Formats: sequence, C-alpha cells, structure tokens
Amino acid sequence: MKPKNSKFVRMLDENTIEVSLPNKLGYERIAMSCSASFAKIVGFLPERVEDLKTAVSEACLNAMEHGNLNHPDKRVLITMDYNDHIFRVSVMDQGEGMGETPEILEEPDIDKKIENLQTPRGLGMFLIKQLVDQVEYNKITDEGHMVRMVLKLTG
Amino acid sequence: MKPKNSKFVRMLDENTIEVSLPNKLGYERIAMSCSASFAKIVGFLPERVEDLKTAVSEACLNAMEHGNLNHPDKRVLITMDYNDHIFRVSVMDQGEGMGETPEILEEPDIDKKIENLQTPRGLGMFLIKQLVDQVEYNKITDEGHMVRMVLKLTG
Amino acid sequence: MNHETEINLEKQDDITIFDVQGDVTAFSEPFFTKAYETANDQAACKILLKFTEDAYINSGGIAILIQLLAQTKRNNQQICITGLSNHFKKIFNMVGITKFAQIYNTVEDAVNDMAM
Amino acid sequence: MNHETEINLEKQDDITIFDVQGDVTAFSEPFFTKAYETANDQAACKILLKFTEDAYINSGGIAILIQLLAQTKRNNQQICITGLSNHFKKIFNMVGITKFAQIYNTVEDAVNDMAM
Ligand SMILES: Nc1ncnc2c1ncn2[C@@H]1O[C@H](COP(=O)(O)OP(=O)(O)O)[C@@H](O)[C@H]1O
Ligand SMILES: Nc1ncnc2c1ncn2[C@@H]1O[C@H](COP(=O)(O)OP(=O)(O)O)[C@@H](O)[C@H]1O
Repeated sequence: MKPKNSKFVRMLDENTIEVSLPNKLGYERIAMSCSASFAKIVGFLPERVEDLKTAVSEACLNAMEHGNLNHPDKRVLITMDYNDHIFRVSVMDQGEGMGETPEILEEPDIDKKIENLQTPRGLGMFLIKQLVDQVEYNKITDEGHMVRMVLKLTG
Repeated sequence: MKPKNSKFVRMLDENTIEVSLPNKLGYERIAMSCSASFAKIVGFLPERVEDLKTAVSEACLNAMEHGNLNHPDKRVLITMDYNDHIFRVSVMDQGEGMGETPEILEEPDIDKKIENLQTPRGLGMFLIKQLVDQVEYNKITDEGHMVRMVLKLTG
Repeated sequence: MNHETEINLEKQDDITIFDVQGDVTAFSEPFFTKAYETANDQAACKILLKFTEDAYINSGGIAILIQLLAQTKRNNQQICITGLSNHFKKIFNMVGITKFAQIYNTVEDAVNDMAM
Repeated sequence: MNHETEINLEKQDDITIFDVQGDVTAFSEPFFTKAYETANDQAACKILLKFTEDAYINSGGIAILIQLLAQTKRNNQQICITGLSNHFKKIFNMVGITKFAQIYNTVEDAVNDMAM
C-alpha cells in the first residue's frame, strides 16, 4: 500500500483536488457538489457555480456512458485546480475518446429534434461548450480519455 | 503515468468514492459536500446528513491541524463507501496519530471551559463520537493515520 | 438511489399542471410517459410543466422533455413551463426549448396567459 | 478564501444583536472580538447572537463562542442565541453551551424574553 500516499503527494499540488467515482449514473452529483464547493471557496458567484455544476455533470455523464460504456467496474476521475483566477476541471474516463473528429458532431437543432429529424440527445457537449470559457476534449492520455474545462473568475 | 489509472481500478471498488484534498483549512467544506451528496444519494435523511457533515468536517480539521501539522504540501484523503446500509468514511492524514492512549483525552466540560480551567478547544473528537454510530481512531496504516467512522442507515 | 421523479397531475381551469417533484434525468422517462398518458386520457389540451427551483436537470432529462414537446406539438396541445431556477431558464433557452414552450415565472402568470 | 464572517451590531430596546452573517470557524475570532469590544464601548448588558440557518459552524468557531460566553459571564452580561438550524441547536446542546446561553427560535421570542 505504501506507494499510494507518496504518489498522491507527488502528483497533486497544493491547489489540486481529486475525486474518484465509481461509474454509476447518479454519482455525477458528487462531482457536482465537490466542484461547486471548491468554486464557492475560491470566490465564484452563484450563477457561475451553477454553470460549472452543469458542465461537470455533463462531462461525468459522458464519461460514464460513452467513455466507460456503463461498465460498473470502471472509474471516473475528476481533477480540479484553481490558480491565478483560473478554475480548471478535468474529467477522465477509461475509454478511447470520441475518435479523431469530434468537431463534426452535429450541432443540436431544436426544430429538427421536435420533428424527429435529429435525436433528442446530443446536448451534453453543446451545453459544456456554451457554459465554460474553454473546453478541450478528446485528449487521450496514458490514463485514459480526458475532457478539460476552464472557467475564469471575473469581476 | 500509466500506473495511476490501473491502481485506481485495482484499489477502489464500485461502492467506493475517494477525495484527495490539499492540506488547507477551509477545504474541509469540499469533503463535507462530497460526503453529504453521497449520503443523500444512498438515502440518508437530512438530519443524518448534517451529522455526517459535522463529523467529516471535524475529522478533516484534525487531519489538517494535528495530523499534517498545517503543512501545505501534505494531503488529506477521504474514502467513503456504502454497503449493506452501512456508510463508512475514513479520513487519512500523513501524520503519526495521537499516540497510544487517545482514550484519556479529557472530556470537554463546559463549566471548566467557561471558568478557564480547560481549553475552549478539544471539541472535535467529542462531537465525532456523539454524532456517528462508530468511530475508530489512531489507526496507523502504511499510508498514514486514519480515522474511520461508520453511520448506519436506519428506518 | 433516489432516481424517483414524482409527477402529480392537477387541474386549474382547463389547464393540466404536471407538478414535477425532484430531479429530471434520463431516469424520469417513465414518470413523464405515465403523466402524459393520464393527461391524454383526460383529453388535456393545455399542459403546464411545473418544476422545483432546486431541481437537478441534466441533458438526459432535457431530452425527455424535448420528446414530450414533440408529442404535444403533434397532438396540437399547448405546453408551458414554470418553476425553473434562473440557471435552468438559461439552459432551456440555450437548447431552444423556449421556441416550443413558453417559460413563466409563476404558476399564476402561466395560468392567466394560457387561459386566453 | 471566503473566511469572512460579517457581524453587524443592531440595537433593539436594551438588547445588542450581533447579526452574524456567514460561517463561524477559527477564522471568525477577530470579528467576534471586534463586535464584543464595540458592544462594551456602548455598555451593552444584554447580547443576542443571531446566526443564519445555513451557517457552517465548526469546533473552532464553537471554541470562540465559548470564549465569548466566558467573557460575558465575567462581565455579568446576559447572552442568548437565535437563528440556529436544528442541527446546530443539537450540537450546542451537546457541548453544553445552552447552560450559559439560552437558544430561541426567533429574534422576537428572544427579545421578549430578554426584556423581562
Ligand atoms: N467521454 C467520451 N468518450 C467517448 N465519446 C464521447 C465522450 N463524450 C462524448 N462522446 C461522444 O460525443 C457524442 C455527443 O455527446 P453529447 O453531446 O454529450 O450527447 P449524448 O451524450 O446525448 O450523445 C456522444 O454521443 C459520444 O459519441
Ligand atoms: N488526526 C490527528 N492526528 C494526530 N492527533 C490528533 C488527530 N486528531 C486529534 N488528535 C489529537 O486529539 C486531540 C483532541 O482533538 P479534538 O477533540 O478534535 O480537539 P482540538 O482539535 O480542538 O484539540 C488533539 O488536540 C490532538 O492532540
């Protein structure tokens, strides 16, 4: 067991928080409340905390469904840090990512959805992009697939 | 970086949540909201969630102050799991524990405190013992010192 | 797991209110299906979705609401929304839901407007 | 870090109300010290601590309150408490604070009772 603690010390700096969740739908709420609590501590306003919560929720849901393919024995790892007015949160799953061209994901179109010409799903990535200041997705690391989101503390 | 993900998979089962915090006073709130969110998901009533939050908060404060001696580069690791109506939460620090005889800790006595015959501090362990169903402290593992608390879901 | 959404149906004039208690996620689907069936059995032609301010609504839940909106459109029913927090008003706007269901601040505002 | 506790002093009859906004932790000490000094400058002899229901109060904050209670006892001042959630009423009971400061559900109850 020894390596664990030392690894934690080595890898996580004093501005970094890490949460490891089992791959269970519903548990994204834990990531939401953790990130909300951290964001409040560093001074985000309530509206911005709500944006963060929705973005974290959607990234976790995608990690569980698409990344970890609902396997109950996989994990979702959420890492957050706050430095120089920048709040960073990454959500990591043990999947392969979205393939090479996530940019061609069709934009949600409510008219098409209502007319049944587009799936009612497909809103998660769209919401994340709308709500955070910056998002990088489809990053494949040695540890799996990662979505990285950035929110700036303003005002 | 490879070992990290696989280690997570190996060590944490599908009912276990882990939160790693930097050793900063105030950040115990993150552990509180995480544990509260988890306890709500598994069905704890609001009053019991409040008990859990206070117990987790006090255990984290002790870990930061007494265990990690306020070193900003140390970590507090909170592990929670829920199985068979039992909610377990451990708070781990990188310290040496309380010595061999934590039982002899003087019970808080409000009269003495008011008369300045006892420090106004020394309430944390007392509150934890009052609020949870079971607590084990002073467990020294390879990873550091651990306080383990148990709350039962009843009713 | 508290995956329960509770939907109670109430009538106010000719409006059927879906009183949605709890969160709106992918797990809410059967509750909305059942509520909508009941409303149709009662020949409802005006529906008001009433949420709670502290509800957690995610994209899975929004997808279910979009399906409901699609059905009400096909069936020529009017559908409106109330009880959303400011955050979810914004989200519903972003997604475009407001093109098909007007959002009101209060049940009273909604009922007055829908009565006309 | 939002380690700020804000304490505003208000007078109601001969009672000085400490309107405590925010959390009560070890970081709150200077705010309580300052408020108590001000109250003493105004020769307060009845103090009502008013908290907010959603406050986070930890053992570090309770220690500060105990110190304040000790001072008011030495100075023959009456001190009471209001605005606590049920959880913190229970905690204050456990610690024994209620032996030295009565807890009221509302400011009105406290003021009425303290006036006598
Ligand atoms: N973590 C992920 N791993 C793999 N693929 C993903 C991931 N997140 C998103 N995707 C892909 O992007 C698509 C769009 O995601 P999203 O906009 O959240 O909508 P939805 O989840 O409803 O399909 C998904 O259908 C999936 O193909
Ligand atoms: N995690 C810990 N590591 C080492 N010592 C601890 C730890 N937690 C508690 N203690 C010891 O137990 C004592 C009592 O703790 P507590 O009741 O929480 O009161 P306080 O923190 O105000 O002293 C502490 O003063 C400390 O000596």
